[in-house]
Amino acid sequence: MRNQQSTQLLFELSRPGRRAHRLGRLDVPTIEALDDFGDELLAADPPPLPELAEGDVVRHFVGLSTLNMSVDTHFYPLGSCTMKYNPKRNERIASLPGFADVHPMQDPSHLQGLLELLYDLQGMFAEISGLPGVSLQPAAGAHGELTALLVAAAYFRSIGSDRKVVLTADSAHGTNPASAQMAGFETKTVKSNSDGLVDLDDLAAKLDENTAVFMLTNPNTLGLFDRQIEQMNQMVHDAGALIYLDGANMNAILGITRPGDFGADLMHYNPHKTFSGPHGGGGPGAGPICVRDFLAKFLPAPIVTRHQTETDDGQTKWVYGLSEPTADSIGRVRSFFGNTGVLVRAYIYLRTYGGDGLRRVSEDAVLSANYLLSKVKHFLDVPHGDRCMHEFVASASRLKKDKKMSAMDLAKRILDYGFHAPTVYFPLVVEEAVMVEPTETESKQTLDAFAEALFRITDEAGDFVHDAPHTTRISRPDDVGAARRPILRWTDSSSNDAAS
Amino acid sequence: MRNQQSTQLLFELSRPGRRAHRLGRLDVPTIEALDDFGDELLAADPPPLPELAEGDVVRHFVGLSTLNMSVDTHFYPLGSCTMKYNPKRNERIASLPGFADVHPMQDPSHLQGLLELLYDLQGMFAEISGLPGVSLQPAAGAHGELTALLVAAAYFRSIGSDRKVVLTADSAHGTNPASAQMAGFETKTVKSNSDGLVDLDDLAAKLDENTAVFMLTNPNTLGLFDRQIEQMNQMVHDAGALIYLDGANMNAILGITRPGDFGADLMHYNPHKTFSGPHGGGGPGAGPICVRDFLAKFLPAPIVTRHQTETDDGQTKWVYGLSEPTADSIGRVRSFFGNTGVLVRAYIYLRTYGGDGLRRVSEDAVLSANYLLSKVKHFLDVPHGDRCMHEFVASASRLKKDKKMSAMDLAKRILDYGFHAPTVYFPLVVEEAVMVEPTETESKQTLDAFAEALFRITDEAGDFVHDAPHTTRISRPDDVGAARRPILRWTDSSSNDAAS
Amino acid sequence: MAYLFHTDDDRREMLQSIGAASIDEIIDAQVPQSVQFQRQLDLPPAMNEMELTAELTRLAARNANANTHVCFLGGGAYDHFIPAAVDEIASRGEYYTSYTPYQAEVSQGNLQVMFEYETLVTQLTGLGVSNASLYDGGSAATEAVLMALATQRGRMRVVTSDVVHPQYREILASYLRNIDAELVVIASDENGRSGGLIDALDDKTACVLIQHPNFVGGLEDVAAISAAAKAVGALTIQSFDPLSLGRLRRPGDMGVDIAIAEGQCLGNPLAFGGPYLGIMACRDELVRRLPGRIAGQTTDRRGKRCWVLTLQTREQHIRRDKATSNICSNQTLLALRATVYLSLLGPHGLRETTDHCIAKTAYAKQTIIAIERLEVVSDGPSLKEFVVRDRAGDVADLLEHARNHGVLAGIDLNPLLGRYTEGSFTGLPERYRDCFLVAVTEKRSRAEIEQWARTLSQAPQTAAC
Amino acid sequence: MAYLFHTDDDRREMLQSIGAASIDEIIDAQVPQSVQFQRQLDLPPAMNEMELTAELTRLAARNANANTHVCFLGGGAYDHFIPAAVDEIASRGEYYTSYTPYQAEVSQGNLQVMFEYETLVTQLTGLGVSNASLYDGGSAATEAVLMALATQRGRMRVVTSDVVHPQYREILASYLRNIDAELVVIASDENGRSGGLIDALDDKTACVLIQHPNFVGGLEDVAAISAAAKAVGALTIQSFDPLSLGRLRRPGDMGVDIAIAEGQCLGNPLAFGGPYLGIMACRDELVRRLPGRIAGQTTDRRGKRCWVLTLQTREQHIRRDKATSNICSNQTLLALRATVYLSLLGPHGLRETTDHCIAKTAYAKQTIIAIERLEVVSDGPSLKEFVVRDRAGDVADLLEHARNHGVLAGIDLNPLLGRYTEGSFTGLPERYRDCFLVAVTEKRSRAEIEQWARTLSQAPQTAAC
Ligand SMILES: Cc1ncc(COP(=O)(O)O)c(C=O)c1O
Ligand SMILES: Cc1ncc(COP(=O)(O)O)c(C=O)c1O
Repeated sequence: MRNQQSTQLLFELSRPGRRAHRLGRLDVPTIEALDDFGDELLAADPPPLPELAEGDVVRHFVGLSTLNMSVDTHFYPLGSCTMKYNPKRNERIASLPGFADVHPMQDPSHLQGLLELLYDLQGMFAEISGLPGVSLQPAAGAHGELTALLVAAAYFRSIGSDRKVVLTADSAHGTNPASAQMAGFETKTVKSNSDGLVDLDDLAAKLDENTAVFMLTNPNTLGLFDRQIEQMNQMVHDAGALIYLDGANMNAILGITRPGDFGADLMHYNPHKTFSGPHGGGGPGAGPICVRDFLAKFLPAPIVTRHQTETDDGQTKWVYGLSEPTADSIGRVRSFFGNTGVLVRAYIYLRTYGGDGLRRVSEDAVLSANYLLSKVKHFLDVPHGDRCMHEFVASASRLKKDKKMSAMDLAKRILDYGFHAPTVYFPLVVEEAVMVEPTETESKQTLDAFAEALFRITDEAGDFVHDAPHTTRISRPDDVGAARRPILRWTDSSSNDAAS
Repeated sequence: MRNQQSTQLLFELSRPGRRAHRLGRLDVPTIEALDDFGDELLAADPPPLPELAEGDVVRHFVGLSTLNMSVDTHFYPLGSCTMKYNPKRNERIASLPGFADVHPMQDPSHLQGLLELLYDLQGMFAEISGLPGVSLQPAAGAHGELTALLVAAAYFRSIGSDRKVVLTADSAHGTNPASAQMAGFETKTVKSNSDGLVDLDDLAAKLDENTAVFMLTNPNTLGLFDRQIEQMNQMVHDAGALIYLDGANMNAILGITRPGDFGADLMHYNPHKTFSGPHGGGGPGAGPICVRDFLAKFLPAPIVTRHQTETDDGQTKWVYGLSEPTADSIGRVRSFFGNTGVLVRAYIYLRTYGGDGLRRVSEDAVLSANYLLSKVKHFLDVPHGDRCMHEFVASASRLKKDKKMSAMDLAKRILDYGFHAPTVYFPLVVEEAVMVEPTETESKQTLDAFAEALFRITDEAGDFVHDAPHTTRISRPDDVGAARRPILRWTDSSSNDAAS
Repeated sequence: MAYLFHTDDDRREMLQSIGAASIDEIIDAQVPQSVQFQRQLDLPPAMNEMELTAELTRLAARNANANTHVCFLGGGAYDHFIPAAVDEIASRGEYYTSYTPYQAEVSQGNLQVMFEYETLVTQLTGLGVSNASLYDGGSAATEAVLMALATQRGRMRVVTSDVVHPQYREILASYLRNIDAELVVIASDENGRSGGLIDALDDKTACVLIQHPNFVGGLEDVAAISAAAKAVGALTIQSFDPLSLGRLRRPGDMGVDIAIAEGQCLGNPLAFGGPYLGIMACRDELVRRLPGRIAGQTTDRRGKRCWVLTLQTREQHIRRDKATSNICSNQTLLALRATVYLSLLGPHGLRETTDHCIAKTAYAKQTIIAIERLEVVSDGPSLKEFVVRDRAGDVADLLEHARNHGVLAGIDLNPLLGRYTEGSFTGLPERYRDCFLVAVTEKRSRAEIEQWARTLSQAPQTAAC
Repeated sequence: MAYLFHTDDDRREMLQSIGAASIDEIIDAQVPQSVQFQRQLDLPPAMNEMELTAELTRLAARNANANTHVCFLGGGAYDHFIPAAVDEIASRGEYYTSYTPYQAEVSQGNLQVMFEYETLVTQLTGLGVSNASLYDGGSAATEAVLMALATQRGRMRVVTSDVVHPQYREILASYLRNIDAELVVIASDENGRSGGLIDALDDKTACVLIQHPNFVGGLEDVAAISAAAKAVGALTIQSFDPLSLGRLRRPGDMGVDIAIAEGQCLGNPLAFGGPYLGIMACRDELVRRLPGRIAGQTTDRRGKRCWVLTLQTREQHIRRDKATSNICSNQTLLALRATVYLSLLGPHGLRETTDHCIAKTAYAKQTIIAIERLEVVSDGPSLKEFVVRDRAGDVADLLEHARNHGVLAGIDLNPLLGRYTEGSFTGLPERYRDCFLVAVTEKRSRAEIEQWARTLSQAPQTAAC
């Protein structure tokens, strides 16, 4: 029943002269403005965009959407990504004109509602992290990492130090070393021990007077809370370095423990994960950062501020504003204020749960992960014990040896059962890693069905699974070919091999 | 890749204690209001509705939606239903609070924008039909038929006539005789001739002093404009009866010919068809009616009115209001004003095209139907010639004889090709009828692909087609069983045979 | 042009395939010149999306509404809260741009929703079977009466009361005018209750139509009325408020045979009166006379559970003039919204909603006790509606004052007094002169209720008390 | 509670399966007591959807916006019209609740859209390859510079001009501070053009970064600058306005190597600065240094055409500290919106849009010619932005007056004068003292432009001319 035309490209649907959006007649007197431009500025023809009717466009994109799995349609236990339910009220409220149609250069005097919201959000982020300095500017987690590292660099510069090394864990996300490099640091990797935690000996060996920042993910990407946290805290700070917390896994610890309390000096949140901002098919996210007091002056501007004034009738009220960069500020990391739309959604989410509720989010996320772990461990190895925080990492390496069934095969086959796949081959410290994060917004029925499906797959014939998925429109695309002979845009000729 | 849980019923997903919407704490002082009610009024428990989380609900209904074909996803040439593109601007604009959040009992003084719109819409409907009296009240086409027949009855009563018979065509939609019966009339059927038009001899035979109304569909349900219109007009009016036009096929004749000009005394529109109001999975529609001047006083109230006043600064302006029922009015046919939301969409549609554009709508609709007819006639019989208006009716009866391939089989098999089926077995005057209405909002590419698919099916093996569809989740449900042992609601036991 | 697809090249190629020189040639061959329209339709000129959006935004801005004003209007349509998930689901193209599930295989989404909707309605009402929707509450009331007349052949009397929604009675009068039936409207008692209609029942009575809570907010003794109706062999039809059922007994549990309701309150926008949702449920035995579509469960050729439209021999497309009703297009999208809404509420959310209506209504009554000009007419408890008398006899001015201060304070009952339609009494009794009807939903905050009371108390008085 | 699923029964059963007595037991086993948080988070109390909607509607109502006010603000973010189809498509859950297409088989929708987006960007820019999006225009400019530095090893100078967007330069300065590179900001000429930077080019120059049309609305001689850059072996980076390309020549056709843009104007809401869309395209040869995700075409195991993420060895999850950028989550949903928007416009809609901007901007300039207090600073033609000087030297008051009369009349340039970031000039030249920047999009009606002029002309003057 699939509409066959829906996988044609826009360019293939195009027909010269077909139109959708039009403006037509101008309502201002025509001034011969174009004449002033001079030929060297002007193109003879507009760009060769496709020509379509509105009905073409709508059917095309609606049709394409149905080729995606998504949280709204499927269980999506993609480890490290916290694919929780995206509340519909967030979408409705964030699209009110008073939020969605505000120009970034408007004057604060006429933005008091939005600025109050953002000010309060800064406060909530500080409270949840235990770190008082907040910048809402970064556009995603990785951008938050970079921003925080620029802050750390500015700090060390301010105290006359030229520490140049950032330590990252071998289980860390790729953005950690990449951000460090972009911020001008050298990176060194700290190993994990057999428990999946930071190898303290290795950490000790690599910490020295050149170490600027130790980037820690806690709970780490294995879903384990590093119980050596106090020792690490001591070691790193004794070495004069700072601790950065990659907050991608905050969904495990809301109200249970705070980064600022366990030693982090800087951190980022991923509101698109923890605070239910939708993932948008790859983004947008946001990457607000929190830092200790002494680092706050290095944050990028603007920050939302407030002061009290007296109204005409003698009452006091708060007036909200935007700060100018301080002399110490690192400057900007992006244009305008930040990913406001994502932040408004985070605010709505936080107001929906309140402080008590937020802890229950983490409790249920941890409960669901442990429950799934308790089922999965009966048929898949879980190398790091049978307790976890909000996610766990199983390994398909025995399955691979016994039945030639890899983590990739498992991932592809589970799609046939109507579930999105877990993250596979990450973190790198586990062979044939299968990283499962159920989140707190899935039912026990769903978790049971997923475990059951995984179990059944481990019982299926290796060859059959190796050819999976069997129920999707396409199966096992040729990645190697794609990279070797890249076709990165449509041209008349690229469409000739359109065998769909 | 289908989510298996999505076809479970809400009731099967339910889990005691699970919650979505909550209100929680009251913000008014608790008055022991419940105590006053008395036990005989109160139920011990609330109704046994299912208990679900918000995430359950969203995934359930999003998942179910993907089991539907729709205009947004598929070519939908369902004859007689005018499944044209539903403009997205209609949806956006109609949901502005100034339209969507207006209470029906509000005072006209604070509704001048909406009333202006509705007044202008009355005028546009009058202009398009050539009939000046307009009521926007009826909720759908059938409701419009009924309302107009009540108007006709009131008219005849007012002139002391007790004509009791309504004539309907044998090719007419089922709502025509059903409406006549509901309005208290007897019905008689007028035959079609071999050209698919009204058999004038039969009409003459059935017209008499007892005939109140002749209900005509023109273009008729075969997609043919009845070129005998002037004779019929003469005959019916000479007999002292009125002509009712079933306006379901107005998409063929906008700006080309007007019902009021070719003899109709009363008619309804189906704005959900002709004027792009979406069909909503079965509704809502609207059924505004237009009548000749002398019938206007019988229309239901309220009608939107206007009068001129002078403003403080000496300018004149229009003030809009709602009429009280006249003494002659038939009263109401529904509560409140009408299906305003649908009417607002029709207004937007009409403003989008303007008078010139509307004629082009019909021209393209007629062109597309004739084009498809020119292709289809090569492999399917089209009993009524090779010209049509906005739709045509082919017959699968030869195919049925030759290959045991019925209209139903064709319809089921075309689903596999990614197209919605045409209307089948209607109108009743064509054996194995296949009624195709492409509308003006489909591309030539789509029409070609559809014709090609139909052609291929006629070449396929009969048995294979008889088992179609093959690519849908379910195929050929047991209609007979459903009617014989009706299961009309879920109960614990009805779900036991849930073999999905 | 707007949504058209064909380019001039397309048109040329298509005409060629057809074998016609022009589109006019095709039309001329069918539509006699004599009836062809000779000028261009006189409509406002075409407008692009940008201009039209601006223009309609301007028109929309001129309408007071439940967003710009605090809304205390009811009378059959209510400003209840609509969760965002309802809008999001109902705005999916697969729902709103599809049509009646004529091809079950590609309509299982709509069909399953219809089946779920029907089940929810039976759970709400305590009756055995529901249809898939009718146009609205008002026409559903009439359809119920027609259904009762059809099942009770030989009985012609329809008994109702003067505190049943005036518009519902107007519709009934319009429809019944042309068929053999007698509409009897009995007077309610001074407390706005309809117990008196028991005395009007006889063996010619086909049915009684009552509303509970009724138009003026009164609570009827439904069980007693239905028992009396049953005793004379008549059917009982109740118009109910779906959101009252978090607390009130269900129609089916009180002996009602056919229950109808306006389903707007279940997640549907006010939209100046429509599209709304006609809910109808009945006892199992009456199903063959039920109007409208019904979805039922069955199995497909491989034995899979699935859903189809069923019992279609009741319907116009099969039975034509013998059908139970003429309805074809119905209100499916609104029924979808109601289904989503009820799924979100569940039993506990429904109970909370009813309770909040009750509590806030009680509070609203209390806030005006001290206002000398006003008097709460309704005695006894209220679900969410009650009547207030303006002792100054100046309801229109009072409400106008409120409107100008951001409050839609109530519905003026004066215009509804003493009306007749086609010979039947379709008005309200004289008792409600100088009164207005107030509705307080769960959505009204304490501050809004107090604003309402304050605004009413501050209205200038033109006439004397 | 809110979105949680587990009932107490669920929790009990799950704990049993786990073999733990309580959730605390599970947590205590992992998180040392000493770092556990001992109190409840001090956040505002939980609110239900109804209350929250009311509360946030209140906050939203306190913000002037392009709906309540007529908006003439630009400076990199513009109030262009967004067709309804864009919103409808982007609000489908399958798009906005999915994530990066790690599993290509269940992400073909997103992947095909990415491929289409990339193709549209190459069609717009005349360059060979586009990535799938970056955060925004500002950070994209810096990424382009980093990319140029990486491909031009040994060259450390980055040359730009003082009429490139001040914020873009601020970002550049922040990023470059910690790496070996020198940022040279040359002064524009009195007409606000950057031809002078040609003289600053040398064989240490890695790239030039220009903006055309530039921040003050000036039109640069891109071809001359890129030719000069090429002559010394430097790359040319142009920040362009996508909606200028209905008329202006494409970057790729003027010798530009890397083109970046803020894609907000392509169907994305203003949203107080984000989320926005960083567009980046480059010549084919530079693709291996391109930051961000790229979708490419391939075939599946049955030979069907399909799409995958490709050239991933550029990226952080493969290359870690050797990656071309650290970007992971990007702006896919905004790229989707841009794709839909451009599909709706097509070449002719794009040309119309540019032409309407040009014509309305010219008209706006004309409407203030007669206002003595004001002077149009920008000479020559304007695309959609120009600078106005307030001869009264009171820009802040003038704009405040307009704001209070429903018009967002322009951006005050005074605060942007003479700023430095990390030692680099990131401000505007002194020439723009007492000036404001005005943007006129196709969405501004004649009446609105006249309202703008009228409002400016009626502002009370505090200081003397
Ligand atoms: C552990 C970890 N760190 C950092 C990131 C980067 O966050 P973002 O994608 O928001 O840039 C991710 C996201 O995938 C992550 O999982
Ligand atoms: C010819 C014809 N007449 C009348 C109707 C009834 O219209 P509605 O479904 O709006 O009641 C239809 C609709 O299907 C129709 O096709």
